[in-house]
Amino acid sequence: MANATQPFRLPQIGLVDRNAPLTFRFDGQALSGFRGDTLASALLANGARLIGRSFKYHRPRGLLTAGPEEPNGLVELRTGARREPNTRATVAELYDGLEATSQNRWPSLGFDLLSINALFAPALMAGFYYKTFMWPASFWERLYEPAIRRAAGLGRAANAEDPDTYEKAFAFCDILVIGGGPAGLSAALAAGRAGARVILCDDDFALGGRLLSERREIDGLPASQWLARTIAELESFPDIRVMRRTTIFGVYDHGVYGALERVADHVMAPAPHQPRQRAWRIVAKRAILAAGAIERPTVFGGNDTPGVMLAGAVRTYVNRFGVAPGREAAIFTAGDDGWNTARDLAAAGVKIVAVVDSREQVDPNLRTLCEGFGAPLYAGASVFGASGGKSLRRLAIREANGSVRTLACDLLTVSNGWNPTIHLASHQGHRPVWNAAIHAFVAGDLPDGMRVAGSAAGRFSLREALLDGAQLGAEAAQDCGLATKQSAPAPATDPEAVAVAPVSRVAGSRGKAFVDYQNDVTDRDIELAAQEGFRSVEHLKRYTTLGMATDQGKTSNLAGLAIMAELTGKTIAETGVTMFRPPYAPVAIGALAGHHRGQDFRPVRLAPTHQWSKELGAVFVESGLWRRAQYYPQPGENDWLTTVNRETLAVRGGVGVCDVSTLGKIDIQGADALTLLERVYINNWSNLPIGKARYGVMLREDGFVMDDGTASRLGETHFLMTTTTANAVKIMQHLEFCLQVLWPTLDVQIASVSEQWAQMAIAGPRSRDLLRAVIDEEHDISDDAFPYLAARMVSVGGGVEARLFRVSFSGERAYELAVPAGYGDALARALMAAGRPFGVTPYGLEAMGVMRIEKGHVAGGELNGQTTARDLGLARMMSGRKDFIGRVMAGRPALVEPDRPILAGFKPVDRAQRLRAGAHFLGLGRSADLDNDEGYMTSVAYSPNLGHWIGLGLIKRGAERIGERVRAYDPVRNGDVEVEICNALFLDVEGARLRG
Amino acid sequence: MADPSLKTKWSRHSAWADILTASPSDAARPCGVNVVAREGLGVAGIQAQRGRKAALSALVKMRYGLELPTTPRAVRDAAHAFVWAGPGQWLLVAEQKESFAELSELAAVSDQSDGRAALRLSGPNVRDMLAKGCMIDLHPAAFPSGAAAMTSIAHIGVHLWRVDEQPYDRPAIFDILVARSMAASFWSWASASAAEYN
Amino acid sequence: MRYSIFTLAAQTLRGHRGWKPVWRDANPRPEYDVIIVGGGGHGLATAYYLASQHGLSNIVVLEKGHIGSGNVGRNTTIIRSNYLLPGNTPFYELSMKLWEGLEQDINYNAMVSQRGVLNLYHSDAQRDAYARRGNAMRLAGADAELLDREQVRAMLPFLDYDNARFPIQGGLLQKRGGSVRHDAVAWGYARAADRCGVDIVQNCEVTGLTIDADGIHGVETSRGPIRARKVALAVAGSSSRLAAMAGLRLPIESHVLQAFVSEGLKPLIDTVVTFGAGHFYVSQSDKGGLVFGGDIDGYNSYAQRGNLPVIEDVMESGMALWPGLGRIRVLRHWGGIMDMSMDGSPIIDHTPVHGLYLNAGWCYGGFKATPASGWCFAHLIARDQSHPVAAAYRLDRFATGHVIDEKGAGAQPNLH
Amino acid sequence: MRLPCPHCGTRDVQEFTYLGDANVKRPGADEMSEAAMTRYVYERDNPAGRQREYWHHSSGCHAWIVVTRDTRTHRIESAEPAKPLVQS
Ligand SMILES: Cc1cc2nc3c(=O)[nH]c(=O)nc-3n(C[C@H](O)[C@H](O)[C@H](O)COP(=O)(O)OP(=O)(O)OC[C@H]3O[C@@H](n4cnc5c(N)ncnc54)[C@H](O)[C@@H]3O)c2cc1C
Ligand SMILES: NC(=O)c1ccc[n+]([C@@H]2O[C@H](COP(=O)([O-])OP(=O)(O)OC[C@H]3O[C@@H](n4cnc5c(N)ncnc54)[C@H](O)[C@@H]3O)[C@@H](O)[C@H]2O)c1
Ligand SMILES: Cc1cc2nc3c(=O)[nH]c(=O)nc-3n(C[C@H](O)[C@H](O)[C@H](O)COP(=O)(O)O)c2cc1C
Ligand SMILES: [Zn+2]
Repeated sequence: MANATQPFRLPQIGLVDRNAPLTFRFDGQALSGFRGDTLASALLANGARLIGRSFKYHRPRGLLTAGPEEPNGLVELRTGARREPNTRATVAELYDGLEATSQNRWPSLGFDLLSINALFAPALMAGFYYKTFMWPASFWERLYEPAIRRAAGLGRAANAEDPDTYEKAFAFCDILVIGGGPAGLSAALAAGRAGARVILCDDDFALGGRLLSERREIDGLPASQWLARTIAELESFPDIRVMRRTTIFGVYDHGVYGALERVADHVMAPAPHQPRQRAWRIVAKRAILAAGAIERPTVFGGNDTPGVMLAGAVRTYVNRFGVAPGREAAIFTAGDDGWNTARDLAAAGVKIVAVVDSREQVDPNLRTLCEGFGAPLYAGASVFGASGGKSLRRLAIREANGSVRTLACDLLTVSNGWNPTIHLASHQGHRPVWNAAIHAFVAGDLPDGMRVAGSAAGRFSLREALLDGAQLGAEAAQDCGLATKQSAPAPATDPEAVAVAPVSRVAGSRGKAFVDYQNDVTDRDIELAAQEGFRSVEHLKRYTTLGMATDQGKTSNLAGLAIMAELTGKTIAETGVTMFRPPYAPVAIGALAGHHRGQDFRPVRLAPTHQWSKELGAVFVESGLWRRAQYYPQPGENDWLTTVNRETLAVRGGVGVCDVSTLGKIDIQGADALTLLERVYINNWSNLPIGKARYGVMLREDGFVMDDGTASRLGETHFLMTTTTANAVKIMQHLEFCLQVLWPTLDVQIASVSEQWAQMAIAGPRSRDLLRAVIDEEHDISDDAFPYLAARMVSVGGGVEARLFRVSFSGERAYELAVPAGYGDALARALMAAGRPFGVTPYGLEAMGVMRIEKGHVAGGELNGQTTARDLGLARMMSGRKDFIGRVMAGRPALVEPDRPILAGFKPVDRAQRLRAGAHFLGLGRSADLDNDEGYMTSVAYSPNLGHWIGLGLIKRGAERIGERVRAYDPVRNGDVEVEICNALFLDVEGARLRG
Repeated sequence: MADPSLKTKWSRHSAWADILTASPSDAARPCGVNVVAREGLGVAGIQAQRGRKAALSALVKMRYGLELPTTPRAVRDAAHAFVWAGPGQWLLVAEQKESFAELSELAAVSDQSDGRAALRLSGPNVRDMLAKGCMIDLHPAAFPSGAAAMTSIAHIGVHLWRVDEQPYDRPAIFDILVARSMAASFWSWASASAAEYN
Repeated sequence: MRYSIFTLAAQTLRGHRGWKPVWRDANPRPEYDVIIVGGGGHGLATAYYLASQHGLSNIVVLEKGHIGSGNVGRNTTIIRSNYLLPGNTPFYELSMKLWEGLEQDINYNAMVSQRGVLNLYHSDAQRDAYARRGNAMRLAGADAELLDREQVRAMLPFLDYDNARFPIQGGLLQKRGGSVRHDAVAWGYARAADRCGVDIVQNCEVTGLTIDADGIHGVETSRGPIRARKVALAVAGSSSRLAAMAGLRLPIESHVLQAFVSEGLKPLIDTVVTFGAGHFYVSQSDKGGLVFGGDIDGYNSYAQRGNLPVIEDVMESGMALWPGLGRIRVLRHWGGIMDMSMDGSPIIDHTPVHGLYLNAGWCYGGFKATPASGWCFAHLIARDQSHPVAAAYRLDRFATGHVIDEKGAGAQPNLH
Repeated sequence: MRLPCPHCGTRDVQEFTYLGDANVKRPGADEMSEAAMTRYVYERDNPAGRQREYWHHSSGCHAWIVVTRDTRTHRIESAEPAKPLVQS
């Protein structure tokens, strides 16, 4: 039967494409397979049986299953930056050039030094680490823990930037069908025929589910024909989307399903523009869970020896992939299904050496079948030991009468019944219920909109799968308001027997008997857990790590809790099952991030003058989502301070321009607009004339400062509010709350116009001269016509509408000029051109910050959500004549305590010393401890005008302590500077510059 | 009414300048997704004053011949579209910039012409492409011609509506507005999402 | 039986037949001196310290499920004392000191691992805010170091420094911070309390509080009434429900926080790192899984599970910080119900009901507080007086304005 | 989660911003006191079960809505505009 290069490939059988040979490497060795293989099937075809090493004892392991439930067959797939650790060989589709490496072994798979752990196994029982390694205390981090960490883990992550891209996508449907086996296909068909919008997802690259693995007939024809016909019909409906290689990984509230589509995992590298994977959020009115069933192993000594495999998986390898997992097979079964494996193996030419059926009573037909194999039947017997190290050689069998015999073979197929795949039904916290008839948990209460069909419902026959699918598909369509036609008669299937009398563990086993293969949890560990009081299933899980490995116990959980039930004398129903959580199968982090990484992590907001700033060589800084010009270095300036000093001096000495478009701007209109302002700001607005702006402060309802900014009265009932850049969105939402919820009867309309207007600050003694040159002549901007805090419509550039505000953050004569954003660039350029004679200088956020600190204006450092208006020296603004948000709570005792830190200015006593924001204030000569902490520095700047560093800060009773000296203590930067408390206004105390 | 600022010599910077530099498509092949930047539109936010919704509707009907939608829809003719923008709120999208002063009697009007960047998206794969970021169902049964929605795509707020009158199974055409400051990021998402179809 | 390498060796030779239950699965008696409601970390630690520090032993811990089934068993295990405000810093520093001697004290290896906690900053403003915090920590006797970008790069070269939307500028490092094996904290305290005679009763839900004009007299449970003149609530996410049984409304909302673990991997990252420009933090467990999380889902919830948008937000943040995560797979995600207080800080106080004590409001940061919380709560219960380091955690602080609002987010429990 | 916006239709929760309990009412001018404000600003029923709560459709129509939801199952009973239907 041999194929020269694939000695275990069976001729003729299976669905692999023999015309498409592929080559691949495992641990450096070149091997070959066919299109349609998984890595697992190709490895088996080549005779590879030892695939990996276990987590704790580094035991040699081979393949147990042929699906996503695989606990053993994990490899590192691909190389370099594309290396993916812990990839299940059983679901990795083979492609030409595939490279895989075994993991968790050193130096090699065949010879692993850490397998020495197995010698210590008697000590390394569940939870041993809680009982030791406590002495000496410091050795934990230095010695014990690093050793444990190195030994633990499984594969090695690439830890290099992932070269592939990912996408997210959203899909909507009436009915989501999860699983493309016979149940799912017939559900989709029934729903599709009723005209429903259907999405059918299957994890596998081929549709058909178990039908691909079985030799079955439907309507008297090979099932493959039914399959082909059904798929063709499904794909002919425009509103049915069939998604192969797509796993539903989670069920979320209100019909939202997470799905992972593996777009390019079956090729060497994705095509250009192709994502590697796509994470879908599928919204479905109804879902049909047709996810099939997972076969369960039996716990017996040496059951982890490579060559011991689940019976259904063996049929998959034989019938679907055309691979014989061994040459001499023994069958160990607790039910009828194991016999199917015997029959299919025999048909494929594999020698059956024995059938061990744990049931005393075996159907006479099966006995006859056994005779046909020429193999002995041991009924009422069990396998209690398997051995052979890296590959199965020998079995120990205990017969019904107690006598023991050994048997040589290289494959043992284990059949112990199936567990419905109900993980998704439990993702919303619904507990599965025990069904004694099938000795398995089935779904109990279901997520809204979900129904379960076929094997997933514990209805294991093909007939039931087809019936359930057709019925639930039609019902779901009806639930969506679609009429279903008289359904076609259910297809007839060949007879099948599914009786089973499961055996959780074989008593008196020889050698370690594994429950959880990957995490090396044995039946002894479960006994220890029970003995030490970890009897609840969740304690059992956490203490032994049962079910916590990459397979999440898909094959092992039931055996574990069955053993616990036996030990505690409870039923399995009483013992219960641990919580299933998403994802159903592990999902790559990159897929769930999609497009949003690197520069695309979050959108960037660019100011209307961005291009202009860029041309001027601006250094940009992130400020919220905005990218703002921080400063504009000129040739020869090689540190930021030089540049910022120049910009600051240029403004104070002449004129500078700065983009302030990022401020929030809210248009407020309506008969009650003024009332709104009165209620949200602490200060008075009623006397604000048209054409004027005013500074305002808002509190949160808890009495702390929320935001500040100016508002201008553009008309009787028309205002324009500005907010800080950081709070623009929040304030808009706040005002909407006020208008819709708190005071719904106010006649006020608000709209964000932040994006509409580009706004430039023009500051400095020459600012009016510069403005004169860009503002259209007809507008009078003389100080009489346009005094401090004037706000008016003007035009620029010969007819471009504009808004001019005489407001100042810098303390200089200053204006802000707004134009429609499309003209922002033109405005900036016009200002530069017109300002050449005045030496106009573009300045950025840093210089702006310097100037506002020189003037003691508060900003982000002070408006940190922990300060009151009083703390910031703004108490006088609080109107006593009206109610406003935050008024009452701002009067709470703690908010008016005299000892609260209050805003003050700070200068280094030694003027050469640098200040730093974040330093804490301590009394001179006081020790550095919390009791002496008096406040902290909120913002600092180097003032080129004063020639030294200055700071703003909050210090206990600040306003009363002008002239006092304290320490500005900054141990995290080794700073300890003596500073003098001063007025928080460093420049132009009278405000002469402001008014011209 | 003509845009009063048209007499200026200042040049108006398109929101898509430096962003929509070249067509992402390979001219030789038919495109799955076609993108056209919509320039020079007049866009205004309109909110009825308290108690004036009916009067506003009447005025719009008289002045523009269009019915103000009260559900998420866009009502359009060749020159104007009124797109629902929340309860009592609309966007007026004019093919050319013009004055909206007339509506100010009954509504708060805010010019948004420069604050929004507009694209028209079409092509056989336009829905596939939008599905990579759009969290609403754009299937013709759920989002028929004239449907409008405010939603977000790739963390960016968008206003979109269907402008075609195509039969059920034909590819649709969508108009989409995004905040001007985020146009570049939107394009980064859109071009990446369309790449496989072009 | 003491745990040590010697008993382990001896038991290995005896086939482990001699190990005793780690704690007794007690049945409730009709009356105790103190009833502690909640078998999470805080309740069990409180019981242990009441017994070991205050000489009380007629104590019961009532747990509605099995001990550790609440947040102590589902958190991301980070411990640190990097707090900003004077009401908090000394308390968390006490906790850190108690962690440092915990294993020897309770004779149980909870794997307290001081592998360092690094909070990254991405702007000057954030740097200064961290400096303020680091300095506050130093004033409180905690360790703190402010690192610049190159120092961070030397520690964690694989983060994204070159193409990041929000470039890393540096970080605040607390080397004594780290992680602790979550379940072991519950089990270790349970064992230690049990050895002092405390009854630990599982599957016993408190369904009512027996209160009259003189105060509390006991509790109603799913296993019958139990009397005591002191009842202490330590039920984390269920605080409002228990308080409601006493007619109290708390400044608390219950929200879900999700957590994630990846498949097991060989060692990748040694410290705990938090991303300051998005919602993401990560460390690696001893088993090799990356344990990570982000923000709360953001709405009241009593379901121990979350939803996709926040999951995606966490993954986006993770990828933005550490692009090498792309092919690493999430193995499992779950949620816990947190008692989010209105200022983000806890409450350890009397209630207006005589004899009823409250320990609540831990938000997503109460695991690290476990030892100090138990220590201070025991002090309060035993002496009827607040422990000095927990004196600020008063229930009336919202009325008086003495809020402890580390983030300056205001009265919005879902912003802390 | 998906929330049924009464204006826009059912949308992903990601489009909304949560505020919290909609049963708390800002005290009117006559009942305004620190104690009343403390109850309004800080104290919550925080029920395990049915709760009426404020959400803002911030990526959609910008309406504040009141959603009635079960906090144990997340099941939604109803959603209505927070703004009472005043004269339009
Ligand atoms: C995902 C997640 C990540 C976190 N990460 C961190 C972190 O990294 N660092 C950190 O410091 N903190 C973290 N936390 C917070 C921390 O876990 C909690 O603040 C802390 O565990 C709460 O204290 P506890 O251990 O006593 O609570 P729990 O363990 O929740 O204990 C409360 C117990 O009370 C029981 N109970 C409730 N009602 C009743 C009743 N009626 N009768 C009887 N018993 C009752 C519950 O069943 C529960 O066992 C995180 C939380 C979560 C959910
Ligand atoms: N003889 C027995 O004891 C026995 C036991 C069980 C099943 N069976 C046979 O199995 C078949 C059952 O049919 P069925 O349709 O119920 O199940 P199935 O196993 O044939 O199909 C289930 C499908 O669901 C897919 N799937 C599972 N989880 C998924 C997820 N999360 N996302 C996407 N896809 C997922 C799988 O890839 C598979 O293709 C019948 O042919 C039956 O005879 C027999
Ligand atoms: C720090 C930490 C590490 C974890 N590691 C794993 C793990 O490796 N495998 C696993 O299956 N679950 C792991 N879990 C998750 C638990 O299985 C479980 O989901 C969590 O404790 C919440 O419980 P629940 O899912 O039963 O509600 C871990 C949990 C925590 C808190
Ligand atoms: Zn809406």
